Amino acid sequence: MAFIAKLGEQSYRVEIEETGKSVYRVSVDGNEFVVDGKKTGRTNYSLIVDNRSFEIEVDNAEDEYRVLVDGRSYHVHLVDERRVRVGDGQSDSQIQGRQRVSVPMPGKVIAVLVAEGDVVEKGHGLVIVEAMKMENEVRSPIAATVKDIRVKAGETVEGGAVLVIIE
Amino acid sequence: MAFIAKLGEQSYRVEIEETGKSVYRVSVDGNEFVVDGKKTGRTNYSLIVDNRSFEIEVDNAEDEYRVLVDGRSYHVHLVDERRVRVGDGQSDSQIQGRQRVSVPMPGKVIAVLVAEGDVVEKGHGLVIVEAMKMENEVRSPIAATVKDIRVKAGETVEGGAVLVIIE
Amino acid sequence: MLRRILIANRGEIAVRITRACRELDIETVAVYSEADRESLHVKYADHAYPIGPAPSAQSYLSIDRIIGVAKKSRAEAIHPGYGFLAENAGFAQRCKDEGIVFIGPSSQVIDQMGDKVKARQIMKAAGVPVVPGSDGILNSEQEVLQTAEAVGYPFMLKAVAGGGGKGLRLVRAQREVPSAFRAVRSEAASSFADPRLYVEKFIERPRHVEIQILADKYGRVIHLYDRERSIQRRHQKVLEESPAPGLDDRTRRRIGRIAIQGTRAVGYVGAGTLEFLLDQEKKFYFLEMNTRLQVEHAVTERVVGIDLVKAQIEVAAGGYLPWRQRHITQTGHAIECRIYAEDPENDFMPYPGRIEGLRLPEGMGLRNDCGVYEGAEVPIYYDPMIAKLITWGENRVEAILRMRRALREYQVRGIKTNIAFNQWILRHPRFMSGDFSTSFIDEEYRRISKDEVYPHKEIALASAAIAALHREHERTMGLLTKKANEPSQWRDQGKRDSLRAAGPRRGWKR
Amino acid sequence: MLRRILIANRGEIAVRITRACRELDIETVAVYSEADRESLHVKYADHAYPIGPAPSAQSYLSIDRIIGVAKKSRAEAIHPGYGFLAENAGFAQRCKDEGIVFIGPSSQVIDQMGDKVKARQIMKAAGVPVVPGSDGILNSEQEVLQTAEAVGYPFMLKAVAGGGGKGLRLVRAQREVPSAFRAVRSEAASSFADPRLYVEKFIERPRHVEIQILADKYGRVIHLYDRERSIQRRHQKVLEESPAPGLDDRTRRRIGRIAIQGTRAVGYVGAGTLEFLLDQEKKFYFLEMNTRLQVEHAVTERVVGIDLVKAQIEVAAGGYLPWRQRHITQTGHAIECRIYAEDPENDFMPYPGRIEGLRLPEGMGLRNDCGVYEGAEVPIYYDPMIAKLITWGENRVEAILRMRRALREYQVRGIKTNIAFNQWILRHPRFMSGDFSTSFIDEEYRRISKDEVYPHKEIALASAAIAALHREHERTMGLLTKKANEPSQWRDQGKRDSLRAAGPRRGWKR
Repeated sequence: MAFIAKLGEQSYRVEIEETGKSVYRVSVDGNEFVVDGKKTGRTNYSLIVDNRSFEIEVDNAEDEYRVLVDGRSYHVHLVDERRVRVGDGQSDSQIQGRQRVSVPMPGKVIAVLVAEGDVVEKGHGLVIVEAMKMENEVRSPIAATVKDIRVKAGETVEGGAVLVIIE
Repeated sequence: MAFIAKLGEQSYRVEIEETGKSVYRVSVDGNEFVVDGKKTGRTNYSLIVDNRSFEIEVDNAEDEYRVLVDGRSYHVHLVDERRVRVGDGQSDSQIQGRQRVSVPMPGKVIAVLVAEGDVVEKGHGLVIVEAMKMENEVRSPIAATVKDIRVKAGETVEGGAVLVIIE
Repeated sequence: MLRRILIANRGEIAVRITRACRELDIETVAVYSEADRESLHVKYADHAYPIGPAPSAQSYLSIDRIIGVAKKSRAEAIHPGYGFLAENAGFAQRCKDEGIVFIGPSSQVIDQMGDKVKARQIMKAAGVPVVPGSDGILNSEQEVLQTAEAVGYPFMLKAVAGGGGKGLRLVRAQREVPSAFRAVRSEAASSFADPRLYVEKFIERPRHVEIQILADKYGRVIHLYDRERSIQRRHQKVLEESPAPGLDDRTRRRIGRIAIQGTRAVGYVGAGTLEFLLDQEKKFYFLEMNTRLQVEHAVTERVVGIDLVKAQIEVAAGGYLPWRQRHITQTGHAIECRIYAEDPENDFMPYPGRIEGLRLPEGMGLRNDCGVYEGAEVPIYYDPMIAKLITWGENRVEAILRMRRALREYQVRGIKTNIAFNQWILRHPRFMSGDFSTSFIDEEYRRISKDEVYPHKEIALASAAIAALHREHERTMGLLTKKANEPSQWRDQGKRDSLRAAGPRRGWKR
Repeated sequence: MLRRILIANRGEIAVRITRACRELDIETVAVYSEADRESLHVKYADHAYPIGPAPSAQSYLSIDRIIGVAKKSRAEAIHPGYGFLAENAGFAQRCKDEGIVFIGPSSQVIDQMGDKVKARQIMKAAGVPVVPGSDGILNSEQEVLQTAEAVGYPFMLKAVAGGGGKGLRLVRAQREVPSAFRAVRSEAASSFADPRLYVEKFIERPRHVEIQILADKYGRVIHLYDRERSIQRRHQKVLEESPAPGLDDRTRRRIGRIAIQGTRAVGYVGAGTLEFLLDQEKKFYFLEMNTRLQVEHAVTERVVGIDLVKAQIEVAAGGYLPWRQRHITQTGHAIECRIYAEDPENDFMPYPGRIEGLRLPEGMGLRNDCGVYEGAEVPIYYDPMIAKLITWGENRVEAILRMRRALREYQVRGIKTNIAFNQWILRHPRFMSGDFSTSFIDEEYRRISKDEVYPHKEIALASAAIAALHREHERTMGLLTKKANEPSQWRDQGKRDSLRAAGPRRGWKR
């Protein structure tokens, strides 16, 4: 089977074939190696590659795989090559559009740091919310214009409530 | 719902009704109490009864429940009362018949302690098998007569191999 | 001895107190808010009582409800843990009035030490050095300016009732006084309903050292040596150790003696902590006294070998402290890392949710004080600290290397944590050499780089592909075996569904 | 320092050594038999090599294969753990010949101490008291009878190569000599291929005390005090502690000094243990020396604060021992319980199988050395010990109460264990008071009563009914939601199936 994988900014072609009981021949962009990969838990694997031993956790949702190797997290997007060929390359497009910025937990708005119409960079602070005993700065996920501010300082917000809309 | 439960030598009639979200009215032989019983894992429950807190593990296979309460194991046989009424009371009968005595792991027979035709009590030693670095005495599960001895001292046996047949 | 204790707290500290009680054959009474019915501290306790809705103000902070449960459950004593009502003088007084033993000092002492200005005055009178500053309360900009003349710039303008990094401003020059005065005064009024202010000299790059105290009702006071908790982020503590790397032995002995002096002056009973700032000339200044167990008490327990919770209980029950100062020695070195449900890649935003997987590290020299379990929900209402990990070593280097090893074994899935951030601290050369101050993280930490470094790129890609293959294979197998064993499959599936239904399932993509 | 070490072992001890190496920044090489591909020690190691079929003789005992892997993996040293090749002089010699560091003493020392008669002679010559008995090997019934005259009845007739409770008989009177001679001689010949015998006086109700030794290559020898492991069952150790309750301080110091004397006489290098019998008059007699790490080394580590595995590695690498005897003190008390996969209700029969659920106890004063994980298979081929639990307390009582608390938290599902049996020991008044000998279990233990005592009968019945209700409910729900989300359900189901397919699923009904 062949997959197109995305890790960070880079894309890779990953071919895999089970050649024996949980033994795999894997090739990454043509670079071939053999993996002895045992499933040792619901999301846990023991991999031995060239006698190097790795304990891996793989969480999976849809085409996204979060792989934990040696304390480091690898976020891999993996799709069947056949699916890519018929066109599946639009997944990144939404991130540029209109976005609702929210917080997952209820809290109290301490300060609003922007005004409607402001142009903000990616990572620019929008609102400070106190929740779980801490003050948290909610930042802009993208470079955008502030379209609508839905809260003001002193207000209490529910978990998931929209704070700001940016575009 | 009503069950007939067996615990040890004793039988009980257990009635149960869910009166709220994971709150149950339970009656054991007419003795009623309310259980706040949350499922907190695949086999783990948190029970609060009259403000007493219990952490419980329940393993279940068929009608058998192995309940762990405060480090102590309770083996409960539980059947729907309706099923009992149509007759389900023969489960104990087999244990008196012909039995094959075996060990679960491979090992080496150190000694055979009985001869064919011997009459043995429940718990009487039959064979000594060395396995997992230890000598283990295999005892008779019932009072019976030794019908057939399938191994002899010095022999190596596979896991699950029949050692003795008693009746 | 006490036979039944109510624990007016939740999370890891409630579990930790339950364990101590169990080892003393004392029954425990847990209280829980609606958000905590399935929390670990409820499962571990002998008795459990609901005390109201999820917000703390209506549950863990509700004095009436907690006293009500204490009476109903016939608990003879209440252990407040830390946070919530632990430093609430009114609660301590109420316990006393109701004939319930409060495991902590008297309400008078809590009151005095809670008022930063009064605490300064008492300590100063007892010969404990305090940070130079105002002798009393300052009521106007004018008074602040006058005090500033004597103390010198820069200084800190602070609210008397302040705490947790709130109600204070650094003032570097005279022209900053008016705006700072207005800001702190209004913060103090709105956050603490107490507009009183005072001034303290600003110590440059200080280290934060504290002394653990134990005192019984009969006048015996001992100290259990020092801890350092200079590694903090926005006044949130991250990592603590004992002994304090910032102290030499002479200063260590002096600060211990002086802490006992201060404790006696207050008439303290129980376990408490005196916090000091240590400046770059190794001069130390009293900062405040915490009249309760600290989060980081475990590092002291490990190096001196005394169970502080048991000591608290014994003192509260009227027992004599069995130790004299000469019995107390520090052996080796202990470090504590706090494990927070938070996202270090997103400005340390709290990250509540369901813990899908949990594996604690084990082996020599480790202690896990963990308040959650696999399948537990980290509620959105409370502190995001879910666990503490303490390592011990023959010396500081071994304790650090052991902590690194342990953090490598630590796995929390379903939520994000600061485990990698802790590793970053432990690998930092300045931390290794002990050369740091409270501003260490601000100075050194740039957000954990998103320039992705992928030392095991091939392994990760292969793992994802194997998992994908498994998924594919299982889907096929499932469809094939479907008919054969339908009921039992559905049974197991249903079990899992109901488990998930108990709380919102949180994906890792946010 | 060494950069890569091969660990020629499995289970908890292999994991424990891996952790020590990781804290020293040394890479580890695991070896595994076909039954151990998915074992914890393989997952934790940096490198892993298969060494053959499941039976030990073809894998963990195969010197050629292990040396082969060491060379292939470019390991500079081999740690043998305990058991398997740990006391195999031929293996130690082979390592030396191949230029690989063997982490343990020289083959000569292993050889000498493995021969019980030679060991007795060396120790006797060094002024170490040995159990009165024959001076050399006895070749006939006649010689046994003559020695018996001198030693007196009762005595033990033992095989020179004996061990593990095999090849020995108690002889109470002269008329028992002929049959005992025949029996031991034939056992010795068949089990050890070495028919040589010797005689030792039988000590009535002895206690079993041992001294931990550390020695470097430069003549420094220190002892790390004593352990007691009198609690044993059919020569299988169950529970160990340090300090030994059977020793008073005077005897403790004397036995320590004498152990160092013995160690020097042998020219020992590394970590080793001298075992002694203590009679009821507190006289002690050398029994044997174990030229390796003991299972129970962790109790010593806890009370003296030294990592013995790291010390072994440093000595093997040619390092100097950094401690002098006066630096070594015992602080508090440590107890170890071994957790076996066995069925105490069925004569302690080993109970291999899949571990369906595992929860380790946590909190202050605990150490888990665990060789398995949830989902792991306990293979049928090896020792049934799956984990060790060590508790520490300020004193023996605290250590015992903490162990009781910890065992209450310990949960292993899918297989049976001796956890309840350990609780029985810890609750026994004779154990509590320290009044016991090696025959404690034989004297006191009647199989854990099957007369069912059900303190929480109602709770258990209610739990079973709730579980049954859940099952019923889920079956219904499953059928209803079936159509809606078929693929994802089958996917998860398949995952679980494939997990189970990896090994035979063992029900708890046997």
